[in-house]
Amino acid sequence: MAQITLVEAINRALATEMERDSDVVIMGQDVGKDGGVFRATVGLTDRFGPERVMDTPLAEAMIAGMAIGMAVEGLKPVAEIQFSGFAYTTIDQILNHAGRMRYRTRGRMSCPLVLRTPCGAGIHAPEHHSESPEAMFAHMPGIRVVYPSSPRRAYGLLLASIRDPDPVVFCEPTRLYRLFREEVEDDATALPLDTCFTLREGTDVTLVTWGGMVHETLGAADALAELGYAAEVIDVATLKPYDLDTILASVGRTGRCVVVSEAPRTAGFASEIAASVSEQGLLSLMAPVQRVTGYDTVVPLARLEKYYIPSVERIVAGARRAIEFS
Amino acid sequence: MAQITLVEAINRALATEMERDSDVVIMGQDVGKDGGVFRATVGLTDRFGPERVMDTPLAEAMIAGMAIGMAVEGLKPVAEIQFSGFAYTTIDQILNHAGRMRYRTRGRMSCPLVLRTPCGAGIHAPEHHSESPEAMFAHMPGIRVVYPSSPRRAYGLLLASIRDPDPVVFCEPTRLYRLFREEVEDDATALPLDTCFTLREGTDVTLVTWGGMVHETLGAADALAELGYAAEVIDVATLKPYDLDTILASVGRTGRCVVVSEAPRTAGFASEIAASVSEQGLLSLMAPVQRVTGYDTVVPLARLEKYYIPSVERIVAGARRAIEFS
Amino acid sequence: MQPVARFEIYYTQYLDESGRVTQPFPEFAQDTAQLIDLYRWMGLMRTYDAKAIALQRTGQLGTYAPILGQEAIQAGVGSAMRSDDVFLMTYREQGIQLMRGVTMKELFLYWSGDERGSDYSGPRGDFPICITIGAQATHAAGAAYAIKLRRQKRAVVCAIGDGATSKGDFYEGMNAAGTWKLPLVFLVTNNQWAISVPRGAQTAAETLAQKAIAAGIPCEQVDGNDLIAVRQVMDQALTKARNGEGPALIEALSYRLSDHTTADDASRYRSADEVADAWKREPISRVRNYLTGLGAWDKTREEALLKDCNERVQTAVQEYTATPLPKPAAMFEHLYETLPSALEPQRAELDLNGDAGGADHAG
Amino acid sequence: MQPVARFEIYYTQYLDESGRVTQPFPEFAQDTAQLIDLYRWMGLMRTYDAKAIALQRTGQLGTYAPILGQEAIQAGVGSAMRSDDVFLMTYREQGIQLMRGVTMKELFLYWSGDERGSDYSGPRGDFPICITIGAQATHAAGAAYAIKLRRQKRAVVCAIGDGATSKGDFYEGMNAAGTWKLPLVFLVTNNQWAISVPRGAQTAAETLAQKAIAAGIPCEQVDGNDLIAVRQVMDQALTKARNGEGPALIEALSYRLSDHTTADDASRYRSADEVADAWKREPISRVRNYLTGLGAWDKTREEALLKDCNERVQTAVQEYTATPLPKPAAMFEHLYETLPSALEPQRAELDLNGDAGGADHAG
Ligand SMILES: Cc1ncc(C[n+]2csc(CCOP(=O)(O)OP(=O)(O)O)c2C)c(N)n1
Ligand SMILES: Cc1ncc(C[n+]2csc(CCOP(=O)(O)OP(=O)(O)O)c2C)c(N)n1
Ligand SMILES: [Mg+2]
Ligand SMILES: [Mg+2]
Repeated sequence: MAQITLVEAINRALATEMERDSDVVIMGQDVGKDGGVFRATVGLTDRFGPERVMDTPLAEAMIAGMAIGMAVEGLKPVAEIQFSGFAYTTIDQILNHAGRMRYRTRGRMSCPLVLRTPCGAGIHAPEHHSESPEAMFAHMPGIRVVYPSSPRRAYGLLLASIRDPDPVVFCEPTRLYRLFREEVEDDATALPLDTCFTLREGTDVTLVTWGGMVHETLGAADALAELGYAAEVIDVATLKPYDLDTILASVGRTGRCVVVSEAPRTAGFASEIAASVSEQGLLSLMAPVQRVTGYDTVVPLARLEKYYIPSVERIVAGARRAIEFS
Repeated sequence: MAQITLVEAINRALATEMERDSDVVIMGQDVGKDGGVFRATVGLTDRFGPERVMDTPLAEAMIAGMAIGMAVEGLKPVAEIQFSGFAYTTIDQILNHAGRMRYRTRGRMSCPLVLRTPCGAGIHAPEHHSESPEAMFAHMPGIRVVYPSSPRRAYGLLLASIRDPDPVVFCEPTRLYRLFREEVEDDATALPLDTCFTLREGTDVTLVTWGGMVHETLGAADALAELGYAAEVIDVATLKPYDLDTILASVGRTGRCVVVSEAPRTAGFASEIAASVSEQGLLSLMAPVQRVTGYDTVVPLARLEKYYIPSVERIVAGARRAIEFS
Repeated sequence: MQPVARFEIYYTQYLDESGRVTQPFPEFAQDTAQLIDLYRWMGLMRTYDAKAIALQRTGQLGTYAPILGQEAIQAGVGSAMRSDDVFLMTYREQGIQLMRGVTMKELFLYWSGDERGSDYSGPRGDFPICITIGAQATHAAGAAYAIKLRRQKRAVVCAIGDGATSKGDFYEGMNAAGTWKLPLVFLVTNNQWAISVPRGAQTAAETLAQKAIAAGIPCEQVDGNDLIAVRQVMDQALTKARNGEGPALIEALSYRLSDHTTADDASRYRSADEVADAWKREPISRVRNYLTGLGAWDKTREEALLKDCNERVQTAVQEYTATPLPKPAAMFEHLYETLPSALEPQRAELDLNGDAGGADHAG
Repeated sequence: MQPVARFEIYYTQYLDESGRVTQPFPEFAQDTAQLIDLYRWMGLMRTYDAKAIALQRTGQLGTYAPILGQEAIQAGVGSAMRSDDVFLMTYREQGIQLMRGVTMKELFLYWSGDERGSDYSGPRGDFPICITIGAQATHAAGAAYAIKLRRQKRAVVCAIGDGATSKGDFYEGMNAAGTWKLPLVFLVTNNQWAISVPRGAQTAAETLAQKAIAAGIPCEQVDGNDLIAVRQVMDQALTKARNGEGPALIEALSYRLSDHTTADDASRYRSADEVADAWKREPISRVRNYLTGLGAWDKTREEALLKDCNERVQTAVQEYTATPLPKPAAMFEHLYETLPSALEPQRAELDLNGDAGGADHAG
């Protein structure tokens, strides 16, 4: 088994599924000869030809809209939006059309597309390259939102997303693309889309997070261990619809919960989880659910972005507020 | 003082501010001769001419983008998006540009625009005419989101929004446009944008809502009164940034809280308020915060929409869950 | 100086407004039986349309968008398309829908606010009505790409209005069609109005056809009130598209003789004179005049046609009104292929509150 | 058949790739001192550009987008604009920015990831760099509308790339410019590449200029490596715009001689031969050849120029590196005119955690 990075795992999943299913078509800006600005699609044009690995004109609404038309006609398009800051122009198509094709035709049509897009800050990129739009997508009916945080989960969840009969927005944590390697068996096995992943068990506090923040949250669990606290770490992985049961079960055991997200706080997905845990877990909660999130401001450019993304220390502080609450 | 409807109040506010400030310019589809599909801009072309009441080509991103350019150049554009289901194509402009002009130029530029758009279901309209996108806008840094629920508040809050030096998304409850009349003094007095409005005082439960749902929520308060429960009703009115203090103070007195919204539940603005109240009000809460919301599905077309929008009965049931919790 | 590029826009017409022949007919139009068949379709469209408005006015239908005046475009396009072609449409294409096999009952259901009206029993591959103006232009490009990838001899027709030509999606879809040489024909129904915005306020372009020059695809204008011209120009474009010769754009000039929808009052923004003038060019009478001139049509046949149309429409109305209302739980059906378990509590909540939700909200 | 509309695209060049005159010069270019001045600007651009890349390579700057090869466009446009005109730009217009009074220190700050680099000390009315491709086309229309409404004699220049011509915003902005006859000139820098996507894969349109036909606005092509042509064509378009004669679009043909940015490796997708060939047409040497031929330039002057440019760039580097880092709290400044009290707890939280946040996240 190969030790590969998250972005390599995505590349493998794409290649494996294209091999298995001739309806799978890749599309996006620079996904062809260039192999994608993050190299996620490298080698695919050579293997599958430019008809199935489409370098598109520079138009995101067109990419999303074409993917819809292709999906309805029976293909399984996997479209890349180069950065999630350029995905806002696809919202109209995803919300008003992709998520409604099946519904509005009473099942006559379906729309099995995947919209892949790199998300999150921390790579010293220009403006609009550090966005975390997952809550906006998770608010939309009829779609799934998936956000892996390790090479293995990226591989398995991307396969599941491509095979899913409904539209999936697949967020990829740019910060983790090459941060670490993991053994990934390229055996075409998908992971389930309806479950959280418990990455670490613990009895004192439940840390809930997803995407890039999983890394800092695991770091925070280490730091808490040094302070004598055992933190349970849950990677939500699929944000819409999400597996609240696993989170509630954990909070049932720990009585404390911290939700970590780098998106702006107001109306972010951390608020969704905090609201649901507070609503349904109130009897087990021994402290208010803490949100440790990005601030309600524009993600700063490179020089200040590190002060924006929740740090290990902020997560630890949030956990201590929960644990030491009385 | 005149008894006028909510949409008439909007019309008055527009006329009054155009009279006072020659930089105010109206723009949108059919806002000119036709007076707007809801008649919000009726009479304004005759009074102020087509240069200041611009009938635009059919292009929402253009409307938002032009409004940005106009605002940066010193005008105060008030743009209408005919229905909020067509406002999704403005998200890119509002989020990536309107909300950032001041920030990214370190105050060299500003972007004082207002984007008005009718929101909510219940008027038996075609697909995409029943959307509640407020949470998506409220997630964006650098903007304000305002959502009045009565003629008087529509008048005062629209004046405040136009005068505000930063971009405002102004949601208008279509269901309430003509539902009732109220005395509104056309005296150019704005209402504050940084405060909730407590519409009704009560000691047993706090009902928090905004926009069209204020109507059903007041109905629920009546129904609760018949059951012997005194409900406090809070109209959030400005959703971003919002006045959590007033809500917390109320919950501090009542110990129970229900948040009512017709948007889909997951990652909606009801989750934001529920999360914050649960987080900061835990010690006063005697029951979990209840969310009574639209379902996580597509708003049905006319024949079923009434089953989608939270009814008085559902709100009462939510309130009873909160009140009778133990 | 020599230009580096040069473009021309042509206009096609065979029958003028009084039904006079302005140039030799194409082959299909020399077959009078075919013309009569299309004339009948136009009659059915107009009868259906009037009934839909009547149903709306009597509270039996929701807001409705009439097709009055656009019957020649719709019969021309409907007859030029094959059943395995793909149609993407606006809310004002009911005539084409009928010809493609959508039933009148389905149309009435749709316009009553019932999703089942988009589960077409006929053209299973046609896209549902696109209400967000222009978005279907990119869907059309995607569908056409799939067809091309699979080497099928099918074409896609994307219908949009004059107002829609201002939307970015329209240009992005055209550009895709050009870039990949897709089997896709854009039909721009220029009915001169986008609600209250006249064609001249929509763009400074002299023609809407020329917008396709931006995408490097062939484009032309046609008299959209001339059934023969529309059918002929569309047929040629579709044949090319099916044969792998790439996309085209056709601007069909017509006039929206009705209000925008039943919720609109066009007298607020356009003069009665203009409308009366437009009636002179309306599409049905010129075919009737032509056929009558040939001796192929007369008053008796006209009356029989009207009677037949009325009966067919009446039957559809009965089928429609006899259809039971959908169940509230339908709003959780077909949302996903299988309802995710995370949504089950919400469906249960709906069941619990189904009746309670039964009251109208706006009073 | 007579066409109902007809269009032609013209191309302008004065100096060919070897510096030979291909047609009589416009007035400004007969003033050699002016040409020398512009030549100096191009030299400064190239020196600055090379230094920016060097700073990035040594970790002193973030990802940077070079302007190499586009100096003639930038000097031509920069000199045709007036200070009270408004400029809307992409990330690849540093030459125009310099000519408009943005300091090199500000440019370095911007490219280091510091918002203060957009607080231009010079052109206070120029829009900040627009990274989302194409969005500035609609901002430009809005700014031009404001100017027109106020009856000012100013014009707006909106610069975009060949890739950007595929975006809906571009067409929507052009359509607005045509509809309201706005004082707005679109400058399309066709440098043949949009990252790895060649011009030919971007659209089937024969020229990018013709895209403006869709909006009914005048359009033309110019040799973008010919300083004189760019300056002349731009000057004419701007004069018209300022005089209320409406918008225009100019496609300037050039070549991106560099990688897309310092994060790109263009050798992955284009051949060395193609780049070598493009170097033959690069814009600076042809002006030098022309001036040298006139006897107005020589090696000594060239060396003096280079020395001067290097010194100016070096001074700016020093100013840049001496600028203290922004404080974390800056992220709550200028978000709103006045920070809403609802956000104060977050600012307090930042203050509390300011240092803790100081560690890099991606390691
Ligand atoms: C994106 C979008 N914006 C606005 C509307 C509201 N609207 C419905 S129809 C219409 C006018 C469309 O005009 P045109 O394209 O000419 O089609 P026609 O109605 O004439 O058939 C408008 C503005 C919409 N449906 N979608
Ligand atoms: C809306 C949007 N999509 C994608 C990108 C990523 N991106 C940055 S530059 C670029 C290519 C732009 O090409 P062109 O317009 O020709 O300008 P050039 O880089 O050649 O100056 C792309 C795709 C972006 N910045 N914005
Ligand atoms: Mg029209
Ligand atoms: Mg380029």
